[in-house]
Amino acid sequence: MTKSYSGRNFVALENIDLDLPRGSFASIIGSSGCGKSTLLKIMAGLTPPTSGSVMLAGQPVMGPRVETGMMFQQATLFPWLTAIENVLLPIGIKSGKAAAEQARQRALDLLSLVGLSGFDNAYPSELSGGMAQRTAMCRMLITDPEMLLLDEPFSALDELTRDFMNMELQRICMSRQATALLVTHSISEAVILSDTVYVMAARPGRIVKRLEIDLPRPRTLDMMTQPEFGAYVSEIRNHLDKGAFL
Amino acid sequence: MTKSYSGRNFVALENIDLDLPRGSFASIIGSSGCGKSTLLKIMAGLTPPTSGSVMLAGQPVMGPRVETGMMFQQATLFPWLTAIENVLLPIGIKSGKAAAEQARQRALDLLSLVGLSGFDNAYPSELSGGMAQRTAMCRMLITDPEMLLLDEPFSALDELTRDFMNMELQRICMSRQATALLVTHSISEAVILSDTVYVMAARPGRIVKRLEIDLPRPRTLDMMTQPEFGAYVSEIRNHLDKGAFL
Amino acid sequence: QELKQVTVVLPHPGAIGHFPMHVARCEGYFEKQGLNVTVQAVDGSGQVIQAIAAGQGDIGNPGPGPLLSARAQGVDVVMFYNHFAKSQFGILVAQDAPFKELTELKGKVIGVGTADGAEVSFARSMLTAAGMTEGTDYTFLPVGDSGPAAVAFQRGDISAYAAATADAAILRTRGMEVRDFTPEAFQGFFGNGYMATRAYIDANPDVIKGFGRALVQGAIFGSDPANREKVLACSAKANPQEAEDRVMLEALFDNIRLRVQPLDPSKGWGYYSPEAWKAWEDSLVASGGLKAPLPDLDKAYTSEFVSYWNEGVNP
Amino acid sequence: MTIATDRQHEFPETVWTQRVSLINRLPQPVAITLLVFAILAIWQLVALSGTVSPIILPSPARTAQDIVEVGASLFTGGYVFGAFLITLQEVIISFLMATAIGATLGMIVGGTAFGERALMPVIVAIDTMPKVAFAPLFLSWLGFGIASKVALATFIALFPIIVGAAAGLHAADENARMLFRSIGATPWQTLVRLRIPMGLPHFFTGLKIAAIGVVGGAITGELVGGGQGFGALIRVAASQLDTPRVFSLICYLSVMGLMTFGLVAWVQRRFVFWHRSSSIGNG
Amino acid sequence: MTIATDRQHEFPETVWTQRVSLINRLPQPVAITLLVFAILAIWQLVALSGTVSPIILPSPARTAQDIVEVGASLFTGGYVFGAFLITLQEVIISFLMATAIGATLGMIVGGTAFGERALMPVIVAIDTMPKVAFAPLFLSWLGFGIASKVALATFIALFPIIVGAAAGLHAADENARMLFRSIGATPWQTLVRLRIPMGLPHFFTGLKIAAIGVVGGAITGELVGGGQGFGALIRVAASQLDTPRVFSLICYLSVMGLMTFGLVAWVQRRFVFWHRSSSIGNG
Ligand SMILES: Nc1ncnc2c1ncn2[C@@H]1O[C@H](COP(=O)(O)OP(=O)(O)OP(=O)(O)O)[C@@H](O)[C@H]1O
Ligand SMILES: Nc1ncnc2c1ncn2[C@@H]1O[C@H](COP(=O)(O)OP(=O)(O)OP(=O)(O)O)[C@@H](O)[C@H]1O
Ligand SMILES: [Mg+2]
Ligand SMILES: [Mg+2]
Repeated sequence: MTKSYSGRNFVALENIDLDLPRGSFASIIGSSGCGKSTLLKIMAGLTPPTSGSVMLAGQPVMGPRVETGMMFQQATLFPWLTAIENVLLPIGIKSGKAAAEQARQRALDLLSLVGLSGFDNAYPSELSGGMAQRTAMCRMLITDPEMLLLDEPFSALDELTRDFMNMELQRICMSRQATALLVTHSISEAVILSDTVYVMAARPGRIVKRLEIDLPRPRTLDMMTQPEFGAYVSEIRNHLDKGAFL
Repeated sequence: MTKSYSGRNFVALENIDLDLPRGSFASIIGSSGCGKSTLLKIMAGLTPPTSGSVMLAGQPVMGPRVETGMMFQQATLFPWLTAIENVLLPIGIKSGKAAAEQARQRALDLLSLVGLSGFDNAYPSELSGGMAQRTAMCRMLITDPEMLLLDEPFSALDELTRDFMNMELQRICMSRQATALLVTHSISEAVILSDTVYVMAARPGRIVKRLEIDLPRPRTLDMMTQPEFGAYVSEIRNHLDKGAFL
Repeated sequence: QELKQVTVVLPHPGAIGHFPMHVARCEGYFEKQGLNVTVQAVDGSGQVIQAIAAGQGDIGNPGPGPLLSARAQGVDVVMFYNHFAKSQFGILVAQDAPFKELTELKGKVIGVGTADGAEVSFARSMLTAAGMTEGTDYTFLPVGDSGPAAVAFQRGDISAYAAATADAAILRTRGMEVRDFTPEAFQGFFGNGYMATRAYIDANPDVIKGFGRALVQGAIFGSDPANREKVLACSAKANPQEAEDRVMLEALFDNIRLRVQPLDPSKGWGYYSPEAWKAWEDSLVASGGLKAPLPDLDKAYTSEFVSYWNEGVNP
Repeated sequence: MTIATDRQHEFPETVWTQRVSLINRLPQPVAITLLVFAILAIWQLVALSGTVSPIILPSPARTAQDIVEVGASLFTGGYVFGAFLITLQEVIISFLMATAIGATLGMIVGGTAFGERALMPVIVAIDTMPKVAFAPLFLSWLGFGIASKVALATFIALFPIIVGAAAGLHAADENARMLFRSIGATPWQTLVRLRIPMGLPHFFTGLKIAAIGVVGGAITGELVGGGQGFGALIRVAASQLDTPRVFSLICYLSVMGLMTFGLVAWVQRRFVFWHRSSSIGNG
Repeated sequence: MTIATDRQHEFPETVWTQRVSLINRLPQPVAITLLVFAILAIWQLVALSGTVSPIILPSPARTAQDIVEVGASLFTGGYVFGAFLITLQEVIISFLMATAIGATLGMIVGGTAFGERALMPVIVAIDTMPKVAFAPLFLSWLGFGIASKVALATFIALFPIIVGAAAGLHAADENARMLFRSIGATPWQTLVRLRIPMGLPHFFTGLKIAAIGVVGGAITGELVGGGQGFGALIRVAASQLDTPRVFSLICYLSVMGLMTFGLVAWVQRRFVFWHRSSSIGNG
């Protein structure tokens, strides 16, 4: 699959080929600007690839699909909706107002899960950067998507919150047999969460390394201190593209 | 100094008291939503404190000051300007068009320093999240501010780029004797860069720990493997607010 | 000899309605009097008077009603040449309508241009003279110009239309058969005439003299059927668009030619009779167009130049 | 550099945020009154200078006197009151109709390629036409009652609403659109729940212009198509060169316009509360 | 799930992005032509039905014939050409003046508390007044030349521009304002380099409405204030109940309006290229 942006004549993505078995967790890691967000948007069916195709459950993806939940790099909350209304938006869109009303309690639970209880009636302008990001996370989770596409979902969170959220994400994916694809800049986050880590390089955006993480499920934070974990981390670090600066 | 947001009746910041000697580098670390961005905005003179005052060089800060450069949590690039025009904006504002034209080469140098050579004529809509963030960084640096206020400046960058940018930031601050205050979620970033690390806790936002980092300058990335470094990191981690989730 | 500039302000851009003046322009009568006349058109008599009062024009051509209103407000403007010496107004009914007498309009709705136009006072006077009172015996419905009036006829909203006689010609030419229903006795309700401020008249008596004389010459020239083509050509020169529809132009001309004829030819062209002015004032006061009779009605008009104008040009 | 809890040096917020010029600190009623007085003073000066005839521009004093007279008739239920009611009724109905039709057409124009590329040029072409020319058409279809005036006023007020609504539908940015697509929103839902709320500031710009246009439209309708409202009163006064009356009637019309405009502005403040204070995706 | 470089299954972009309805895929000229034909067909039907007298609504055929006649005079430099030039001149001058004055007033209204709280209500009050009532004033000050028509047309077109400009100045969000404050921008610089560019989409909404208003304004000026332009031609034709001529003159006016509108839309596309495609701070 290839993607180029007309106008700026360079190839954003070239010959990307990746494969996500149902229920698996994959991560993409790569330098800034290498095309991760573009790849995610293509997989979500939000942008057409210039050539090639995306297959989901044997069907080509020709547009957004309901089973897919996507979390964008920007929180993209709507200023006229409170936090909880933002979270309930996808339910309202998919199943109407009554369903959204019924899901209210679930939304409140999700908000308190991410540490935002008490902020359900705050407007986006009253939320901090990390709080907005967590709200966007709840908005994606509320529909129980089978397939999660996450674009740097925890970039604005502190380490502890992030660790906690990582574990929650794993729990959610495992309990629902959901497939997940995570874009992250944190190598340890990628390793602790994933079955497979893809390392991308830039210009043109391409996959330079595919690494299977053979750690038992469920993963725990303690595993980070294990030597295998360190080995994976340094292997990935070695494959990361240093060209841009050094 | 205290800050409360009317409307939502809680205290965002309470009794904050911090002291930045000229030429020093301080970091603030704290859980998401604890009030770091609010504090930075107050220090930049962009929002008035509810009570108390900010003194800079013996003078109370009553509004934005030219010597202060601030980098916001959001990139806030202007869509009608290309990357380089965005970078040159502060020069144009302060010293007019001609000065901006003269600073063009410096802007190009800064852009290539952050790995964006070739993107100077790209519009913000054509930049990735991390690229936008780096452009915003260049925009702050172009005016050689004496005082840098940085709100999670590297959150969208991969580890390697981030490490590189950290070292560049240190070099810039040292060569200019600039004072810097960095908000970050990366404990190791805080330790490697700072003379002092402040740990904040939430509700109300307050400083719970002030830690001097006694590592020699200039810092190098190798220092991260030293035992003192690890000790600082774990000390800070211990002071981080776990209340929100656990 | 340098020509004296005179700006004439008309209430409507049409040319044929002022054919004596246009004839005088294209036959060079004004030049002979030492005048160079330019014509401007505004929207209605009120604006004509406003333009004259503002000094944007020298001579205007409003209706008598607005002129008296202006005088009531202390603006010293004077009508000096009776252009439409015969009534411009009439009551029109459909050609095939059964009405023969005014009294047959009892219980009917009569369309008027505006709630207060000159034709309203005129129609009211006629109907009052026929022994009918507004409200009980008939009602007025303001319908606007002749276009909406045609609509109102077709919709059956009105049975008669009080309007300028030119409207009858226009409606007829456009295939809407109407007939004029106005008793002869009301022809004395003269229409628009030439006016200027008292100050202008006093300062420029020669202009008034020359202007009126050229008008009389133009009017006489125009009343001669032999000059018909020339008159129409003069009018077309002043407003080519109006003349594009030849049938319409002729119909209008035939109507207007009659209206500019003096009611009493022995008094000369342009003459104002005090009785006719009194009748106008009474009618305006009765209709509310004037709050009270004017203390100096005789200052609203003058016939002082009539004899000079008509000297030696007798038909 | 120090940041200290320094209670001796409390700076009141007004001093802090910005030095507000004196004129900006005047309370609204005072500022308006001052401005209106300034205008009245200039007006009086012009009127006194004698350069303008009183049948063109009456003095403020003379106008004020007439305003009292008209007010007397208005508030005691005289004929002015009747005319006022008729015009008010026309204004309200026309505004509601223009809003409904304009929003619909605006959505077609802003929301579909067909609307934007084919309908819009046609709407622009129609709107350029002097609407007064359509008055006879409305009269012949709708008669001489208020319906024909409402039609004309609606017609006149329509265009700003269409343009505002259409522009508003383009206000949503790419990220927000993508988000809606990703949650499987139908084009209709994207319209109703993203593009319309996002476009409200633009829509209200159009509505505000229309709120004024509709008053002018109703008056125009009465001027050209007969009728019993304020337009007829103005026309009578104008033809009698009763300029003070024209001006005083116009003053009352202004009040009507101010009220519709104020209403729209108030609704906007309530419904577009987030505008200016924040934008999408900011924490 | 697979993502593969699967050259057999290339999906052309049009199929992919969205299923576009047939009507949306018509090329613009075809779509406009179809729409215009539909309107003409309805018009012809109404005209044939006999419910409306030809004095009120001429048939399209009759109008077309007149359009040809008028066109002949227009393109051979006849009196229609002269009138066209005059009106065009008025439209251009008025539009430029309205833009300049409207932008200035809009900035005062949107940019200062005084403007917003005191000036705006006064402007609204003035704008509610039937502008035709001011025609005699302009006439008495500026005479019968084009100046008085330009004044009226400018006056009429002013308000949408003011509202658009004022609304635009509120479009910049808090983050962008803070950034400007942090780089030490003066209020003036913030205005020129942030609030104005941010407000351009709103400003253009106002300009588009004004581009149309100015044509109507010039015609109104000619109708009420004399003059030699299209307005006078329309008035003569209307008074002769020469409705086909009225309609054909109006059609030419439409072309003028379409041109000014199109020009504004073109300028907008060039200068506000970022609108819709992106918003502040998005990567
Ligand atoms: N404009 C505002 N109105 C009301 N409350 C606000 C406003 N801005 C921020 N807050 C509140 O103030 C608190 C601190 O916000 P702030 O943005 O300073 O957090 P932060 O420490 O920067 O968090 P993060 O790491 O997530 O960016 C939050 O609880 C937030 O809800
Ligand atoms: N709309 C667009 N038009 C043109 N080029 C674009 C567009 N969007 C992205 N690009 C380019 O495509 C490349 C990949 O962008 P993308 O956003 O996918 O990067 P990324 O890997 O997500 O980076 P980051 O980690 O910084 O978010 C970049 O070089 C960017 O400049
Ligand atoms: Mg990205
Ligand atoms: Mg923050």
